[in-house]
Amino acid sequence: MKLEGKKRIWDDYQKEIADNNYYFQRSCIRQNFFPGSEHAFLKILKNELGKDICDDEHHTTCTGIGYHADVVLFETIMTVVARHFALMTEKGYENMIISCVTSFGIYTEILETWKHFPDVLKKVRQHLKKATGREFEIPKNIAHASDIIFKFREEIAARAKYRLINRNTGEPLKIVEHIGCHYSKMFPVHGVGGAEFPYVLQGMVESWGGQIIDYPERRHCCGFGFRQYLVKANRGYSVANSKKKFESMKPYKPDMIVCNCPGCTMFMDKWQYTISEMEGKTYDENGFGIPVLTYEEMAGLVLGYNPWELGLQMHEVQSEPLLDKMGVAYHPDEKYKDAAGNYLGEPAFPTNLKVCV
Amino acid sequence: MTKKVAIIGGGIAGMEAASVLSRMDIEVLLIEKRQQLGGHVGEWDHLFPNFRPASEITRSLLNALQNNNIKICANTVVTGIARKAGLFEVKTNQNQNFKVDGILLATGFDLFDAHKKEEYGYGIYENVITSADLEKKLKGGNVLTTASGCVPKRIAMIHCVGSRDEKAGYFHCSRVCCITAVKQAIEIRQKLPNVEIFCFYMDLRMYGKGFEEIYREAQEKWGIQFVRGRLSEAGENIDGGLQIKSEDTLSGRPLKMIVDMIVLMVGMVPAESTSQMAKMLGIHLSGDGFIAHDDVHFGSNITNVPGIFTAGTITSPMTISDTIADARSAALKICEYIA
Amino acid sequence: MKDFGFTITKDRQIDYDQHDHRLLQFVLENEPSFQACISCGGCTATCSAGNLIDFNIRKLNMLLRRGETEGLEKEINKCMLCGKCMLVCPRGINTRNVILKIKEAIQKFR
Amino acid sequence: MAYHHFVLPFSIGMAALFAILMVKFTIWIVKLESVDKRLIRKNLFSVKTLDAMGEVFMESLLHRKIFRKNPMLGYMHMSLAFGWFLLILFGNFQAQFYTRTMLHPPYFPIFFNFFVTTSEEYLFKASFEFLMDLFLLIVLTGLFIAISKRFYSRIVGLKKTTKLKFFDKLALTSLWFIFPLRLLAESFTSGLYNNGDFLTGSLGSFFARHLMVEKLALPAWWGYSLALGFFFVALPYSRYMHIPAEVLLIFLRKYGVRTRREFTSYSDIEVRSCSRCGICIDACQINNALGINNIQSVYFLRSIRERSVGDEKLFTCMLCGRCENICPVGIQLSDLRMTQRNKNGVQNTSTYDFLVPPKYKVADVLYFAGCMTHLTPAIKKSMLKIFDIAGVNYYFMDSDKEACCGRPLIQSGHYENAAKLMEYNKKLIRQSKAKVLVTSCPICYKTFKEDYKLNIHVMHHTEYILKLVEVGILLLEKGDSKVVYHDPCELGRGLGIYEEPRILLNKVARLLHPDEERENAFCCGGSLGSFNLSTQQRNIIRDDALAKLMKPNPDKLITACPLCKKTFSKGTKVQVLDIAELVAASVIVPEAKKALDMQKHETVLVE
Amino acid sequence: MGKYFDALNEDVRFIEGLKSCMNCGICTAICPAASFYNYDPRVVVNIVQSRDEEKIEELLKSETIWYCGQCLSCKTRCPRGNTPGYIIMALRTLSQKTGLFIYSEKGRQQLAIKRITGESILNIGYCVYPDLVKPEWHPEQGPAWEWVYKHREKIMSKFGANYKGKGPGALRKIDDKDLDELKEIFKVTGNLELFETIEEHSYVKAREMNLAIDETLDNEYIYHISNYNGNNHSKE
Repeated sequence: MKLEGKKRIWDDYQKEIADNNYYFQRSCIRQNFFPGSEHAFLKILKNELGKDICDDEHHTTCTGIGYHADVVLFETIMTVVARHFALMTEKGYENMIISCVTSFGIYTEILETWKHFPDVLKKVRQHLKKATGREFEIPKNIAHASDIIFKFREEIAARAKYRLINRNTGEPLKIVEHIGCHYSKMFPVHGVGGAEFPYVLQGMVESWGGQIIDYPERRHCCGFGFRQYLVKANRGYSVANSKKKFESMKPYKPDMIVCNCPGCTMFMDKWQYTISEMEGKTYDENGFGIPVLTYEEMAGLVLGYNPWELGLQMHEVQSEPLLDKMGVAYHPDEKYKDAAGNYLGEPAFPTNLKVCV
Repeated sequence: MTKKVAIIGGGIAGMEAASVLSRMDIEVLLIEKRQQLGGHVGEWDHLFPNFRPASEITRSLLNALQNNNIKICANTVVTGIARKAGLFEVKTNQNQNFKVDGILLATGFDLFDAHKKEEYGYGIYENVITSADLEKKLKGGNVLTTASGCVPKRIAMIHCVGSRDEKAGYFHCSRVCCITAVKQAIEIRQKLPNVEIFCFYMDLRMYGKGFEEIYREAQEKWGIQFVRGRLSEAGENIDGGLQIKSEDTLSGRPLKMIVDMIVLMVGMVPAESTSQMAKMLGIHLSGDGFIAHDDVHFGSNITNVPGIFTAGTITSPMTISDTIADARSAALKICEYIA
Repeated sequence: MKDFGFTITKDRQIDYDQHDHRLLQFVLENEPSFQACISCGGCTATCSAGNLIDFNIRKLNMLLRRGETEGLEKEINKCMLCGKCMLVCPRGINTRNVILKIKEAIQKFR
Repeated sequence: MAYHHFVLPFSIGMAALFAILMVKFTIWIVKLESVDKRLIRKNLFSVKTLDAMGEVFMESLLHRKIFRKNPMLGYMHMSLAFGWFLLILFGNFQAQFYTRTMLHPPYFPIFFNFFVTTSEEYLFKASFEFLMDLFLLIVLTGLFIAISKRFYSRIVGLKKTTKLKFFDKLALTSLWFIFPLRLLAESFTSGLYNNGDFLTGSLGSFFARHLMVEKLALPAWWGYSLALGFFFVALPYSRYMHIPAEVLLIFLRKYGVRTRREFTSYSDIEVRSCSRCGICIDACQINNALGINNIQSVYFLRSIRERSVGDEKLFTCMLCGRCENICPVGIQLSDLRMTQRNKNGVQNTSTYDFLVPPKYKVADVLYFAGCMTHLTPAIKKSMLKIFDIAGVNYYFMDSDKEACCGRPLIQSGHYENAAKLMEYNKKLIRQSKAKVLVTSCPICYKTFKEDYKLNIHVMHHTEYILKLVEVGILLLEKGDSKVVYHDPCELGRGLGIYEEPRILLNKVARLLHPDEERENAFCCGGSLGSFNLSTQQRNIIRDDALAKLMKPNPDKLITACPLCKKTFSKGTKVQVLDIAELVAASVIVPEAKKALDMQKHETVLVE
Repeated sequence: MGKYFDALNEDVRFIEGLKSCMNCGICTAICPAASFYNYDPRVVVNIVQSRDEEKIEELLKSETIWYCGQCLSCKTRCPRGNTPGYIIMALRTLSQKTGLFIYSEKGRQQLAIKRITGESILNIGYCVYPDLVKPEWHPEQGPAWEWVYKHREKIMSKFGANYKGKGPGALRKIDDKDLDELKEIFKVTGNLELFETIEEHSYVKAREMNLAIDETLDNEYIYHISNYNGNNHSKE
């Protein structure tokens, strides 16, 4: 592997990312499974970096999952997205940050479509006007939330309490990155580093001391497949795709997987549990599974945020081995307490996947 | 008075045109930007379809240049061309200033830059090389090895790299890559009889004399395997092997295999200098970025600017034999023009 | 095992490295003309069995080349050995012997 | 009683031979299929036995067939076999006349000249002595040719001679010694007692003058006896076993026993009956055109005996039947090969369950074009034109979706698979209620006729067209083109259809004759019988056959098989047509005739 | 031109997705669905570019179009600038609009998706919401999720979420006014009509299959389409 080769590609895919004043678009899946991540993101932007970011209560889902599961029409999702642009316009913002990779893909796709098919844009404006009376401006800049963390990765590194380094060996942690398909596969120019060697997560990992692993199935989809997961009968497809990735990354003995897409994070995590139940297989050496983190969780850990407030206990693959490697201080007994400090009891133990007791 | 022609580009097209024109008693200025004449062929080891050493071609072309009518200007780059009183005034970086009756553009092609096909990992994965790299290795006479110094067990030859590819920016077919792949595959098998070779192709364009025959020989005698499917991506595994994915379109199933080495059959693309030259001279380019023919059937050496002619791969990818024929026809067209 | 209501789907990608190529080797050794196949599909187009049922001998031969021999026996048994394919093959492949050898190889390496 | 120790080797050998033959014959007959045994029982006491005896005489002794093919070779075989036979026969007569009784030890006639040294008279003494010397001379001349052949086979016009094994060598050497030793023994004795005739007598007196014949005589008789003894013991284990085996074969064949699909006891007798004469090698185009000379029937049969049948011997053969046609022993070589293909063959597990119950149409005549004919649409079209002009009520049973007739599978040894296809076609044929089945492909024709056991009339289109012409339904116009007719293997040698095409062709064109035709016709090289031949090899065979066919310089090459047509047309610029095409192009359609014929059809076409 | 091809051409995604295919197979090579389903995006593109109405109708009725996982990896690679994934989306939309989706096992699943995701969007403004991820429907979510689900009222605020609360924040309750706007968009853009179409054809199919159906998620038909797997979709 020659790094110069990759750098040459990264140079070709420099993406313009706004500096400040963002309108924030939340993600259904991220809120649902990783609410701590969006919280950490806002905290980092506001508290660590002092940015102006609008967390608007009036936006809804972008309907992306429904769209990609084919029950929402293109016209409909375009109008929903247009409504979000209108909300942003009304709040006086021009830069949009999108938490979800599915949404990000849809936003870029829609903007591209409007560029090539002005009639479609005209019709969307009419639809929005008719349905809500709103009007909108096309944002000056849209970015995925991971783009923002990437942009400010050095600032975060400067404030880091921990680094992505194995405390015991002094070696960088071996980290597998997984980029959501819709981040840059559709429009390589809109993703940091392009589609083949995306740099968005690798940049963070490198800045924070870790080492990225490039394994053969790195580009393969996690297997979500929208309808392939939503309908129970189809889930075999979904898990099989993740399994393909695990098999391919296993020889490299990764310390963790980091994703920029909430869906991928969830699937890569849950499918490890499912596979361990179905086939008794785990993909690390000790039977704990490979922890799968969102980039916000990774950033949060680096900045020394409380792992239990980041929500790491919501994951199926437990992250204590990772925390130990990084040397992160944590209180095991706080793990299963609620916000008020009441102990809620522990989850059931998986059959094969080990968890820290 | 003897007529004078400037030939820009000292590859095989320029050389052949120069020798033909000189024999017709026309004075020729052969301008080459590099020290050596011979162009890309000078860097090649053996040629299809008969495995003839490339040096034979350049040598015999060079021998034909031993003529008083030919002046060779090596290390020379044309910096300006102006038209004055029916003549062309050619200025070079050597501060020369020539007056000529006609100009023959023979600046050839560039090889496609394989880095642009990011998914194949050229420049990233150590065992991904181009057909030109392979040719250099063959010319060097060393045993073909992987980056770690082992004899490869399985090699994939990837056709259409940079050709017929909107994403790479080139729609055209480079014509010579299919047959080059077959030639190189046979050469590898001759040197390494135990290596398995797979050619990943979309169409095998074996249109030339003897091409189909060596394709068949590659199958029957050398056991080279052909997979109809464009390579989608390559990824390096932990041992430095390359996992490649394509569809085996003839069985309608995706296919994955580990190979020790990938050879990218890089195509011919318009030379960078072509568009600059075209701009300077007001010559039209066709959509593919090569110089446009005046007429696709009759005007293959004629540009839209009177007095400026083309020979060889400046107008489209060509084989050596086609290039030489094209150069001869260009010489004839120039003669007709200046007579 | 816990019932999830689904199972992990099997990969249908041809994993060339996982396959057993003895069948192909046997056929190539015993009928070398098979090497010259260009998968033009002439055989399938003229095939008497293919005229009656979904039977793509070209594809089967291709799968054999890739070491995909699962289900090959059932498929190859559709052949009636009538020999039309041999007459149309532009590469002069001894197609009937290829079939015989495939059948033999299946028996041998079963 | 006359006795001397030297008779022991002969007597023991003789006894051993009879014992071994008894055992072998018994095993063969016991192992025969019960159907075959029934045939024997049924025909044993019939004229067929006499017939068989006649044939044994003609073939085993006189070697008529070899004579026809090659007089020199014929003479060689005849002189040895028939000459020896006469020696034995007349030797016995001589002994009987001398002893005046039937009871004498079996060695007595053989060594007659040793025992009978007096000039005692008996009936026809002089004649016997003359004849015995004459027969010995005949045998010796044959032996001379045989020995010469061994060293230089071209003398007898053979290009190849078969290779020998140990017992063969033993038997052969003994055989070579028998008659020279007899000559010496008799001559020496004659030298002593003057009891020989023109040959042994003259030689005897010559020897007596120059040699110590009294010391040489006894060793010579010992040698003669030993040679005989060795020969008899070696015989059952050598190629000479073909002599007794062939006799048995002739009887069984006369009784109607035939080679089956499976290798039976009869097949084994056939295999043992091969005299390794090597004539099959000369007939074989794979030898003649390609120079491949290790797969021919004689080697193939040997490989069966040695249980070493390999793919090459088995699957290269085109099953053209040229060797079978010429085999002096009359072995069913093609069928025998198929039995082995079956033995060595692959699984018979095809179900062909995609052959759904066929659509059918009730018609008088069924037309089955066959797979190959679908690749030569001109033949198909011509046949349909002929049917239409003749106003036949026919059903084109494989016009769209066709099942193969099954013969290619039979040829590859997949009998059970073939049976499934045949069952399908049979059902279709039965349901149509047709009375005639016409096929365009001789390959199909053969199998429909021989394997389907149909109770309707199966005809090749050649026969059918001729019939239409003969009854006047089809009127033909004679053209002036010069044509050569190529006999397709399966139609000619396969089913003996030689006359019909020639009669037809004489009606529409000028028929020229190549050197080899009818049963000697060449295979086109396209045969489905071979599985191993490469396209290049087939092309060589084709070109070789074409060169010979084209000698009379015809305008058109006519055949009656789509495969031959397809094969030949790729190799020549001369137009290659199926007979149906030529006929269809030569039909006259007088308008008035049409109506008139309508009634005729009912009676004639439907047979 | 035929009705299906014309209808497809009204979909901007189809226009964007189909340029001209040379059957190179680069899409199938990396297609996750081709890896696990009897699916070949190259063939799908080849069929639609043939403009063969009969074959397109067959596609619309087939299982094939429902296999794609919409990762759009195909878009990255295609050397002719096609996007099989977009073509699939257009085909799926058309299959639902024409009611042909009920002919296939996988197509019939659209009712379940409409009932779960589609209605969730309209009713609460989220595609996914913790209350909907019931452990009994989602055993693969594992014990940790079961724990979160059980304690969701108490635990979410620990992660900074505003579960079912007013104002901004994760998992907040979306204001009725905003939901009304969303519904209106669905109405104006024809999505409600699509929902009705899906419902109508599904009722017909349910009756044909003799399965009970009502407007809830708890009926024979929904259970069947969500769980039934004919096991003829991938390599056996």
